[in-house]
Amino acid sequence: MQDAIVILLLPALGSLIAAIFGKSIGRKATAYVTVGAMGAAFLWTLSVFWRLLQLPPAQRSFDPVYWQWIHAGALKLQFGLLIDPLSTTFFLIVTFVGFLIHLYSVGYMHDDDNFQRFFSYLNLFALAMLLLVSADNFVFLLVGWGGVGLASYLLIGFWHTRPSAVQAARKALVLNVAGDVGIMLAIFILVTTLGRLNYAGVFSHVSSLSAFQVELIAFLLYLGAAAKSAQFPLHVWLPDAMEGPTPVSALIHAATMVTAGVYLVARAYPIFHAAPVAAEWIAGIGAFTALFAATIAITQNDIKRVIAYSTVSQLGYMFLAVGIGAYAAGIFHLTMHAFFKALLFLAAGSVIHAVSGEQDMRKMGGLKKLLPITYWTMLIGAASNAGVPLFAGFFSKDEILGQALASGHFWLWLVGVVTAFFTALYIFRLIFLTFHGKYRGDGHPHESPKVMTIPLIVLAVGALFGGYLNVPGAWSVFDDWLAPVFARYPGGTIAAASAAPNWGAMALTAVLVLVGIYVAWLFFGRGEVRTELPEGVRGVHKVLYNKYYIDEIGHAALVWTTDHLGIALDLFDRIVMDGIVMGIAALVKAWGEALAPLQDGFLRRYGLAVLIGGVAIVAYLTLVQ
Amino acid sequence: MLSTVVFWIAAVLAVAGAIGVVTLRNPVHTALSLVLTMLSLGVLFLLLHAEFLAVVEVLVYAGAVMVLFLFVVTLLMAGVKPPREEHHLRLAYQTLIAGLFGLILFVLVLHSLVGAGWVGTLAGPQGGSFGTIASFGTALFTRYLLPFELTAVVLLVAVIGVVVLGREQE
Amino acid sequence: MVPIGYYLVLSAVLFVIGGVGVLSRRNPLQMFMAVELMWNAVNLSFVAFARQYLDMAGHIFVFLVITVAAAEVAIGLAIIVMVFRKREHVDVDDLSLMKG
Amino acid sequence: MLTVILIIVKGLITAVLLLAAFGVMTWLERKVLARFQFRPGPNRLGPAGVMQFVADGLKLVFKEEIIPTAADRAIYLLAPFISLTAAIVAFAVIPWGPPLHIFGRTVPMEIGGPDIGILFIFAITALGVYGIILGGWASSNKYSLLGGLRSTAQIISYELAMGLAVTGVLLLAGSTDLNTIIARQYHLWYIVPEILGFIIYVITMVAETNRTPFDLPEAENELVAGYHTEYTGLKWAMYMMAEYINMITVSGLATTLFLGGWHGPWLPPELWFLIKVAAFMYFFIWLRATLPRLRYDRLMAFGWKVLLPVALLNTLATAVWVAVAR
Repeated sequence: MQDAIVILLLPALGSLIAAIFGKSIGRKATAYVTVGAMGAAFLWTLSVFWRLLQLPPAQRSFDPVYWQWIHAGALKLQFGLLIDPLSTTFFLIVTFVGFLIHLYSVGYMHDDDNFQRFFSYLNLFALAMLLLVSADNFVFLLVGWGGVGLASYLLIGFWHTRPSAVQAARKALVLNVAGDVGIMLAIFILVTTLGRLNYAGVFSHVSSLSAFQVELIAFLLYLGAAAKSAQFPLHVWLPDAMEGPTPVSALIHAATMVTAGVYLVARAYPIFHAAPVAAEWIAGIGAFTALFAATIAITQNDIKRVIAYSTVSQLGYMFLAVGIGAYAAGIFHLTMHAFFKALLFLAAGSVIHAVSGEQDMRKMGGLKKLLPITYWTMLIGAASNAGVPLFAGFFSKDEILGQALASGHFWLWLVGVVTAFFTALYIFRLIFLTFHGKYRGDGHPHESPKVMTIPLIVLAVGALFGGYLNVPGAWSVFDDWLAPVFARYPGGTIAAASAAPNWGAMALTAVLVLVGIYVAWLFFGRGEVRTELPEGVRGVHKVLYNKYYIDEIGHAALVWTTDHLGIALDLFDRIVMDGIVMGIAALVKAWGEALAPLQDGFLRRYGLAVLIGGVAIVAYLTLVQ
Repeated sequence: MLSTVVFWIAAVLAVAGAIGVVTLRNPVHTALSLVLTMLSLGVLFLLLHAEFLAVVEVLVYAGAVMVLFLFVVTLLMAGVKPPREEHHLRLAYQTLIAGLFGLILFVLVLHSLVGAGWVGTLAGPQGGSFGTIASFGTALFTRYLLPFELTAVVLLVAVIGVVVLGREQE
Repeated sequence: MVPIGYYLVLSAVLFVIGGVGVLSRRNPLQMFMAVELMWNAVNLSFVAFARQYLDMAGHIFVFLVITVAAAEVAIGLAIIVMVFRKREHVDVDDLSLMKG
Repeated sequence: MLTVILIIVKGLITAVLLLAAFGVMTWLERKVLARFQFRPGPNRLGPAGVMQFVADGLKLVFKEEIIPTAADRAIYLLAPFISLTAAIVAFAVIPWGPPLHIFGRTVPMEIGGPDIGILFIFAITALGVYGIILGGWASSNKYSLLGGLRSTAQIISYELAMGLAVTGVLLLAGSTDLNTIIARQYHLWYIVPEILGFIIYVITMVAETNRTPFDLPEAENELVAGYHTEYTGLKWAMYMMAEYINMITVSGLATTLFLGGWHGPWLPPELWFLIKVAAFMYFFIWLRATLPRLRYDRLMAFGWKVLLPVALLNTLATAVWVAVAR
């Protein structure tokens, strides 16, 4: 498994080539190099995957070390990759979905002036994500973590001449870095307490930490995870990230970036298992985020924003899963989500592409006939997202809900079920508004080129059939594949999807989903945009449309607090701090003035000082010693 | 016998030259007395079987470095004014203190030399190739090749530095 | 034969004289020459030790010292020439930019 | 003790011979120069005026000794001595014949003759510069000073190229001992493999002795007589002696390094040495009669930008050749 590094080197090389030689080798060659790098990385991942499958489950873990990086006293730090089912799953997702998105981007970004720069960033993004999920220690996890943040910053602000894009990029970076600080602090604590940072060392010594330390580390790690994975209230950057080109949104939402938080919690499960408070907190916030974002999504008119809030909502499900210890279910949902969310985004991109950049759903409609491939694939994605029975999302979501119920988290389960209803409502609202009824825009929509539609079809296949890896009551291929990862340390035992499904709860969810679709059909099925809202709903709508005023509340709270804190601190600074500083300065100055005559500028006097010092040293050496 | 005589002559000349360096007023005279010291040292090097170094001392130090000094001195001293007198008074005690500490230093070194039994030690018989150009070259180009190469870099830097410093400011 | 210690004592004498010279001269050129005298004194002790231990390392060291001294003189003289171009006096005590 | 006496005796003999050679050279130069210019030259005293140099010497001895008032007396008097001494001492290590066998002892023809012979010559000639720069400075005359500085710069500059030109020979011979170098040339003179080094050496040797076309320090139309403008009588004669003895020394060195030293068929080795050196001396005079003087900046540029790089290349090429041949 020593060769797994190649999977990282390929996009690294692609990114460098695109960045350095992109302009000289031209668009076509750049596209071949970068897309080819991702494709090759995917093939290599397949080979790694295949070789892992050949081994008995218990041996499917490798930790090749490439070089010793820091060796300072007790602290030894090395660069190594952890190749096991979990990281391989992420490799597969990142390289496969990433490859499709790269391919799609060739068509989508075809006319952009900075084509080469874009692909350089894309490969960089993939590299950072791959490093994040494969590092065998927390430091290189952080390197990948920061790299993902950097790449997302570059990509969200790709159209850097648009002020809104720059704003969004900055927002994403600031929130991401706030999360990075959390991980950094967690690393500091790990270094001071355990003196080691590689996963194997940390996870096998969790028991030597005090309960408080573990909770603290877990919360700090979760801070990073929540920032990266857009958990309430740090979710605000994700919808704004729509400012980047659509393939970027797909990449951020589906394959990379936002899933990093889920990965971290799953990877560090021994820590979270030992920190029950943090774990409950994660699950609670996850459930809340799921419902919260789903309700916002119902009112949004921007097609990409709806999907963006959908992502936030789905991430809520995943955190709910990993919070209650259903790691495999969380990762399973993450994988399925990667398929249908990439599909939804790329399809949305295809729609936007078709209506020449329009993103407002009120100005779409009736595109079913004009964009048949996009319509059908997006419909599959929507059904999968909504959790329509027998689609991928159904299996994965129900596994989470089932395990929530089974583990006694009734309220979390209830929130999840209610969210499922809203999910169906908003996603089919999107479908009906976009594709049904009459075309309300004034352009000439056309189907996208093959390079864009083929990824859609491939992803649709995944969104349609991916769920059959885990069929409740029958088999659980996916969970079994991950099982060895969570068997290595205490606390990771997972209930397989095939074990004792709760058919009643499942049926309830399915019915709610279908009701949600029906409601969506009632309100939006005719493809008409309602401008007049019923009296009672209007206020709620306004709150929802404005995303619960989170941005405004955050802004106001932060600004007011900052202002008044500033005034208080200013006074404190002027009186206390300045007093101390000035006092020290005055002291130094007085001291300096007292000694200044020594520095009289006479070179010879300095030389004399040297001579006297030298004589003193010689005297010490000859007489004392 | 002969070597003892030569040593004493060279040593006295070297010290005389050194005193000249410290006391003579005219920089040209200072330079010449330094040359005298160097030539005496060259002779002492010969006594110590460092023939190559003796030649290098004369060739590089006396022949090149000191000529450079003379060059600058004769070129520059024509147009400059003598030191200001008011400074002379301000640092008059400097020489005294320096001399005192120099004396202390010398006594300390002498003390340690005597203590270590150096003063009476006669050098052992000269072994084989010691001091010949061949052995010098062998040592320089094998074991001490890296320092030698580094001095080449130092010289290069010095050349560049001098060119930069010596350029006429516009 | 003269004992090696005599060379070392001579070296010390020259070194001290050179050191005092550096501190008592006011013409930068003469200070510089006194520094050269100190170099030479050290060289002598190196050669004397090399003779005592029959080790060529001492000779190599002197050779490197001479080389570096040559480089140092070139740079130093260039600096002095620069200074002289700007000032009419030749007194290091006038060069008081290092004043604290 | 016998060694010391032998050295002193040989030194005296060498010095006397060199001074005599100087006398003959002055006469010869005037005579040959005159023939180049289609005039008889000195022809009053002795056959073909050969006693002219004796008369000149007498004249110089009886000239009034003038010391400029502003001169630095001690250094003014010391400078010509330095020049002359350096010139004579430098010649000391050149072997002008195979070792003699007298009274059962082997007596080398050169004085001293340590294995650093050639470096010794360079060291001593480097000291000869002092005579020039000090003489120029001590005269308190700006023409003298400029002449002295020019000469110093010129000699130091060309010394580098000269040293590098000689390095090729040292590499081929694998020794710094002049006797060994001569012995190695028994079959093949080094002028053949080292022709480039020889050419460079000849050019630099003219420059080192301040002879035409490189006699800028004494460029009378701009610097009067250069560094010895203020010198008269015997002191001036010393400078002249130093110049001619230096010519003999560099010629002798050229003979030793490139022309096989005293090797030669039929004639006695000492005579061969004399013939070869005489050829170089004639060459010096020939140059003086033929070539105009260079401009000073061109002289320096030629030394640094042409001779030095070429000499470096020659050394490099020889080093590679030696390394490969072994």
